[in-house]
Amino acid sequence: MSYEESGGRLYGLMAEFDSPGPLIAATRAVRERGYRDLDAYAPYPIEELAHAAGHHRSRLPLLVLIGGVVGAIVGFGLQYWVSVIEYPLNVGGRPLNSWPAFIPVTFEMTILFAALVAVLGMLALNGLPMPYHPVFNSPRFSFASRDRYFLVIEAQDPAFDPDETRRLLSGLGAAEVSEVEY
Amino acid sequence: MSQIFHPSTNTISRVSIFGAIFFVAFGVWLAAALDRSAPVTRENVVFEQPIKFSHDHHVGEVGIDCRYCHTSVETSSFAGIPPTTTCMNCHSQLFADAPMLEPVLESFRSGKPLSWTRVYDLPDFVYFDHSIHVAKGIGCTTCHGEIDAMPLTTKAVSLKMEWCLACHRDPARFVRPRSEVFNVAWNPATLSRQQRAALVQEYGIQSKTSCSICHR
Amino acid sequence: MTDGPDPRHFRPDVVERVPVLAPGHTPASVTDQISAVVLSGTPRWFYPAFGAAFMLLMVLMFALAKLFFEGTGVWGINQPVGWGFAIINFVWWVGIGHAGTLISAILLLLRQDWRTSINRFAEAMTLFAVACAGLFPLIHVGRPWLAYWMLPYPNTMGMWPQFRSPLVWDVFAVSTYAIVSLLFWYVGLIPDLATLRDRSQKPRARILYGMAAMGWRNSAKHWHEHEVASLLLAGLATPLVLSVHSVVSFDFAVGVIPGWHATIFPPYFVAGAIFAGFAMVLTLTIPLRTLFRLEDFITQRHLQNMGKVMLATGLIVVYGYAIEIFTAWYSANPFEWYVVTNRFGGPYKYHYTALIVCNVLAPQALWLRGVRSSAIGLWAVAMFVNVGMWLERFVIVVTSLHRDFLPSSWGMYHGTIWDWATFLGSIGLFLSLLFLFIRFIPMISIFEMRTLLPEARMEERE
Amino acid sequence: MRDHRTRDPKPERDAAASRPAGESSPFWRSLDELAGSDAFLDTLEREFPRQAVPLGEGVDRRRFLQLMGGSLALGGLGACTRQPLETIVPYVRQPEEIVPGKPLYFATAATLGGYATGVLVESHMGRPTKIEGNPQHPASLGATDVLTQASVLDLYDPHRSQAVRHLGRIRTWSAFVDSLATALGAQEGTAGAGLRILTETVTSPTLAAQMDAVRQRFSRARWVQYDPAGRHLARAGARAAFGSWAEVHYDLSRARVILALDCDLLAGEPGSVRYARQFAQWRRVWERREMNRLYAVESTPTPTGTLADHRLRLRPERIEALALALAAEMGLGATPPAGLDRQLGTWARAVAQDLLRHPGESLVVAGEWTSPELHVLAHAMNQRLGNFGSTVHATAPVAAAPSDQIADLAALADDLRQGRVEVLLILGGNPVYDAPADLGFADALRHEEARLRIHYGLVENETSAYCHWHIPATHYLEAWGDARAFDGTVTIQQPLIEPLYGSRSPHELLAIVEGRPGALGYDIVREHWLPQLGSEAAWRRALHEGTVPDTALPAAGAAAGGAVAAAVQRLSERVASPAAEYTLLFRPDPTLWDGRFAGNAWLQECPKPFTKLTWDNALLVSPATARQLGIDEQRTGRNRDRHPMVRVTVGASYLEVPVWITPGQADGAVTLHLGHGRTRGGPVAEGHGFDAYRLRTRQGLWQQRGVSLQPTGEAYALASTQGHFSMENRHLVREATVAEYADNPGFVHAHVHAPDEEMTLYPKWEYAGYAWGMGIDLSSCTGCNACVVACQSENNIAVVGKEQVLAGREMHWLRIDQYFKGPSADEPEGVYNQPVPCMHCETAPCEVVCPVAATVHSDEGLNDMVYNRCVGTRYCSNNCPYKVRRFNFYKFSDWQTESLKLQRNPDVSVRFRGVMEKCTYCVQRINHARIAAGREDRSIADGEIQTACQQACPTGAIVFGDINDASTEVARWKAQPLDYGLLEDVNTRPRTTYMGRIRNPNPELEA
Repeated sequence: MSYEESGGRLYGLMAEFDSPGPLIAATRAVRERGYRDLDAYAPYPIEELAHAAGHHRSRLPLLVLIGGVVGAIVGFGLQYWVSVIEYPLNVGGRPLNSWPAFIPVTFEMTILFAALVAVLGMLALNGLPMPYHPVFNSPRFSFASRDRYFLVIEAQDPAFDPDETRRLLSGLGAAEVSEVEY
Repeated sequence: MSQIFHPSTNTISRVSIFGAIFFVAFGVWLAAALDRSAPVTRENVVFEQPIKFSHDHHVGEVGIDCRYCHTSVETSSFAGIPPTTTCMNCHSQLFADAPMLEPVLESFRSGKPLSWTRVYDLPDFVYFDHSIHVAKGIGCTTCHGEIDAMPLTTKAVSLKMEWCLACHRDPARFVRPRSEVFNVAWNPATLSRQQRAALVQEYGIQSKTSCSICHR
Repeated sequence: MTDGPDPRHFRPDVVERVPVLAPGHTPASVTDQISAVVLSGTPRWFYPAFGAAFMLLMVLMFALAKLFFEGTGVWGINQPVGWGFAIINFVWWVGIGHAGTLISAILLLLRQDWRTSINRFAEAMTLFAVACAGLFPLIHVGRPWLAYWMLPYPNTMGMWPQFRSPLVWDVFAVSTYAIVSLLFWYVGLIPDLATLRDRSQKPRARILYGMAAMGWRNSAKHWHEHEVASLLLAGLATPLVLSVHSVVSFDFAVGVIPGWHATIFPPYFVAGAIFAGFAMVLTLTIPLRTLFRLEDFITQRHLQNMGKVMLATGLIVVYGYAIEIFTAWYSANPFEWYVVTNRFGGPYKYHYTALIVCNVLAPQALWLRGVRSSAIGLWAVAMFVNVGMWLERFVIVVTSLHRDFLPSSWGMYHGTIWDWATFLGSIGLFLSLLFLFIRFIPMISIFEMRTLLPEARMEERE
Repeated sequence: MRDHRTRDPKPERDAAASRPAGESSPFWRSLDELAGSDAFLDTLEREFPRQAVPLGEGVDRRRFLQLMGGSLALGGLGACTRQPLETIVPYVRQPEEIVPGKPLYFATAATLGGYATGVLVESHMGRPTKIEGNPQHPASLGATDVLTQASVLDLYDPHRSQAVRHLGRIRTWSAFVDSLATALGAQEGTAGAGLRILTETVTSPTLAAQMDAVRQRFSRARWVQYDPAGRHLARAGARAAFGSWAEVHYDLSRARVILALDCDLLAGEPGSVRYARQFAQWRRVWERREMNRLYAVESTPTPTGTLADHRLRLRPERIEALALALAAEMGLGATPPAGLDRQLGTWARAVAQDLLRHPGESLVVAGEWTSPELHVLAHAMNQRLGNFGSTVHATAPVAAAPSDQIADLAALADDLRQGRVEVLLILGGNPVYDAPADLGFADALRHEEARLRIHYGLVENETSAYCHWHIPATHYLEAWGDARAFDGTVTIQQPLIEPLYGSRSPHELLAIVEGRPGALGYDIVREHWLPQLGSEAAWRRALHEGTVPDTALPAAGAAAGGAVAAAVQRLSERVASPAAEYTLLFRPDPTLWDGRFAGNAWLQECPKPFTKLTWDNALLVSPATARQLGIDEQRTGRNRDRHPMVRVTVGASYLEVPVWITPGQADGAVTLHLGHGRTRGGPVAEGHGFDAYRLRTRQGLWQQRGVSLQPTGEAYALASTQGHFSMENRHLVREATVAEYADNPGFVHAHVHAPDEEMTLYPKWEYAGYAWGMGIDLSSCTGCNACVVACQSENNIAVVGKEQVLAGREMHWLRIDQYFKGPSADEPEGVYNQPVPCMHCETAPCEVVCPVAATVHSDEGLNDMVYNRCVGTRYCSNNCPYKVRRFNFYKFSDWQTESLKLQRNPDVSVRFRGVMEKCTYCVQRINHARIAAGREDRSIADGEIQTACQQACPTGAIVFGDINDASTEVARWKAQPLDYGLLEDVNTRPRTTYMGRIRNPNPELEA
């Protein structure tokens, strides 16, 4: 049933830790060693780990702000165009541009657009959806969603050297270091 | 654990999620396009008629005035469909024995009215009045198309509400001198936009878009 | 690595010493125990329970068939009472939905970590309640097959919705609310879906959960963006949830009818919504936590806090009632004042009395710690509130309409069997969706429970 | 709620079902047609193209009426449904006068109890669709009453009898003619000793002439006339007073002081439509400073009473006492009765003084319901007041052969029992149902000596069940004829359409008895009139004008004094005799009259004044009497519409009827309306209400003294359209006396003030061109319902049936709210009438809340309702402060029944299920006027547009026009300080406004 990838090209090295502390320390260490193409895995969000792995400010808030503004403009623009330009109708003696009555829809559209951008943006920034990923090839990796902690350094990293890097990782208190192939 | 999905699923899933918005947009566009398409609006569709009556011949070639048959177009909401006797005015003499005309003669003999299929057919909740449009300088061909070139009569316009509104919102695009209303050969280009706007003023055309003008 | 729970874990704003998570749990135990609810086979009680809910759903289908075949006349509505059960149910359901968003969004912003174990469930409840709510505006119209005319879309008529109408606001508010709640819920689900993907043994389950998890890898990067997105969504959902019930209240407040035409409506509708929502959360969680042995995760503390929230919002609602009466008197408007007297002494006085008992008197029991800390007691109060909030909408809709300005046009309204069938049927729809949810999706957020563990908290100190 | 169809008494529903298989098409004229032979269909189309239509399948409403015939399926209802193909069928030979799509108007007359009302009938492509009054006609002056308005529906009633039937089996007309001819032949030997002809009251000169001819042939034949709700007592009174048969009619344009003694002068008398118009002239204080004064004494509330400046509710016995007192005050040789209480005495004195102060300008009228003696007294009073010749006119009788109808009918019943009758020809009427119970007419009719019993009528009713033959009658819009108005003016009735079912007119039927079978109605009527008119031109003019010149009857002698003493004598005796506990009053039903309109769904569902009851009658009792009977408890909740039943016992016979507690009813006097409880006559007529005739006897025609009432403990659901008759101290109808009005003309604005136009976030909307508005005068509305039915027939308003009315779903666009005045229901000071159409608010609350813009303002300020855009949220109805919007909860409009489609107004959409509808100010009429004006490059003149309600209103209480043009009448009304808007404090700025109500009380009685 599972998809077997042949060829056996090396994706990277995976170090497994049994508690978050060493993982964070290890992540910091390898970054200080100049490794960049790396990622750390934990069963729950750990702020320090994110920093350690070099993820600081997210661009998401800005995107959401833009989304909201666009939503507001679209929302009010639609109502104004319909009521004033496209088919002006005398509704209960109210003026064509009864802007106070247009506020609720404008607001809802703002929220809607912002929320859509927030979700799609999050997926995009995380490169999701990505059902296939080499790390899944590692049989141990399924414990990343339970109680194990992983650090993966990719082979494509210029500083990567199979033996050197393996030695470094095991030196950082990894319970086990394994190779991850494509 | 091992891989569940093939690498290609990455692309597929991304396209399907981030492309969703475009799929929806396309669906809406398609629906609108279909609603305006000839099969739905019955534009240029030929209907089965008791007689292959040719406006091309009677109007285009013979040059009979519209009002000769459609007598009440200037006085009533309904333009009028000619009674059999009107046909017989000529056809008691002309082509009286043409097999094509047999239904007319039969109707005249038996008194059974001819039964035509409506080509221009508005819904029951729409109330159109020929007389006022004619009086305000809207020509026959504006809505009925090049009737003088129709061997078999078909609908030249969609009769959708948006089509009605197009004129009611800007009659200057379609108005013509009253003298030219029944002139099937009249060419709108003979008048400038300004001249037509002047006609709208002169004829006191109130291009009404209030609902109760057509719906009651 | 650690002994005893972290002191920062108990906030000064939280009085009780009861923890939000029973001690002795590890990430492994949390993960396994919660996912077991889904991954281990169906419990025996599930089939009869779901079957019952499904039967009710079929009642709804039958009622709808009858309705569409013959027309809205099958209901009790008339002139002057043009709205009946349909709109009452609509407002009731939307209100119930609000608690979910409040718990997941507002309490998240307020960093109330006791929310974590109930928010997933509450959000799901929101979704299903909104689904039921959204049903009614569609079916209550005279020509349901044309209900889509309320949406702005290009058409050959050249016609558009009338944006001054609160009903159009409703369309936008409720649909936005539904979409945003769904997204928020799903975003929260992704890591847990990944967990299930990794835990489950059945191939089909792995594929399905795998697709739903979108390839989530628990990477630091993922968690980072995920947390930001969750916070942003919470920030958006908070004003949204306030706006939705305000807009719903505009359906009435914008009208000129005495008893509707009141500026107090938006705040007191929102409060009422949260009030009703928490009541429904309690109504459902109290039995479920015992059924699934989840007392470790949904502890006394949760029940007590929810009880307090109900008490607080309940008092706001009471204030709403009071101010309604006061303004009617103070405005010296004979029509407004008549509505008040008519509620007390008119043909619907029993409905109004029942409403007062359920919404004003019953919740006062929550002042007693004894009641707050007893599952039975809380559940009883919650049931009172569920009924009371439905009655509140009945009173607002019917008693205002049945005797408005011209005495000549006064009338009466009585729900017919089809009104009831539709109402009960919608409960069937709600329960059916709920049962499917708890069967196939972790009803407690696993990854958020992990964050409650000592290990998770150690890092923050380093 | 169960499937409404099973319970909905709408006639249209089971039309097809109730029709025998043989006649599935409602249109047929002979056995041939029944056989549907092609040959016949051909002739049919050739000869009567109008009849070609129904042979089609489903018929589209508008095309169908606009074009000549043509059949097509319904379609294009929902905006997104695809239309089916429609066919269009032109004439073969087009009649000159017909322009497709343009209506024609013809003058004719409708009759009730023989009295004619001149009407103009709107005809679309040969189909009469709407009745309007004929301004040239003295009895109409352009208006009509409610019954005349509805009469057009009878023409298209799917339950009209459509076949000649013998013992229930369909026969040909010729078969009938043969059997009648044979029977008549047999009669010739005995000079018609065995021949009896029973008709309703005949005023038709032609028919009378034919009767003479019949008498020529059969000298011993007898002609009996009977009208259950005829003017028996009035006629007897006049005969006593004038010494010979005489007719009295009035001229209210000259009457300053009017006393109505139990008389519905403004809505129940033959000349009422005219009287109402004349009366109203005096009520418009803003037009003429002086005002007339009306005193009404009545035992059961009437429209006349609602306008009275002083209304006295007395049971009939005390009315007679009061009359004596008045006679005494006027020195007519009477002495005030002993037992007369003081305030009644002072009342009598004050009124008498008031009358005496206005000799020649006053008027005393006694109603048909009062005793002949009282009529004599009334005539004497007018004599004393010198009113004859000015406000009162006595003429020769309008009836062609006046007679004591009751006695004649009794004699006929007797003859039947004695077997002296062999051939009985019943020309219209329904004696089996409505003859006095003590005649036992039905049993009498059974006697087999009467070998040939023929019933001629519009529907097969109770009487046809007792006859060998039933002959379908022609509707007055189908046949030639003539009739006299209340003043004798003759109208020649001309048909607007071929008889739908090939019926023969009464003239044609009588011609057979005359011995000239086959004579055509047209020839008979024409032969009668041409000599008198002199010329073809005169004949044509008479038809065109709708009146025959100089046919008003000449004045007759004044009252003979001798009768007065006798009358006073008899009255005094009756007054002296002890009064019974309860007196039962019979009255013609306000909408069904004597039962002849029981098959008319519009009238069945028309809310009756004071009770707003539909589909039923009830025993009207005063609150005090109800307490006395112990049935006055308030019902609430689901039992709100269930009313207690009482058993009314008269002698041996009894009737169990529900009770309706009616403020303004005299204590001790209970009223029951005639015309209900029909057992035969179509689904609409059958099974609604309770048959009062079962209690009605010769002596107690209108009042039965000494009846007993016992509550049965049962309850019965009554469908009333108004649940609450108190104004709850809300300033809905605003009233003042003339004096108060003089002091403060703007009194209507005293209590309520509309918010200033500036007090808004939004600017005011300006209307450049026309701005349509309506004014309603509350001082002259009698609440007669003419406008309600006029609106219904003009706007294709559906009938929903009793169950739906009970559910609160009636569809009338225009309703007449009635509120009882004063603090106590026991002694209401009177009744307010308030017609409530759509107000067309400038700031319409309904429009703002519609999500799909289905109701918006037109650029002329109309509150448009677009049915085809409506999705049916009912939000607009909820938000309408006036609750004038109506919703199609079910498919209320009948889309199946062919005959009903013929009646529809082709200029108004027939509404479909699930859409809102409401008053449009008759926008179809506005559009026609605008188009006509547009064609001629002119602007619409004031009065060019009349709304249906305005046109029908007898008192002219409704005006309509352009309020932007200060010169229009409506603008002049609205300029008055008396003008106010209903609920204007809600800031709806209604376009429909009301003129405050002005009373002119007698200062002496105000104290």
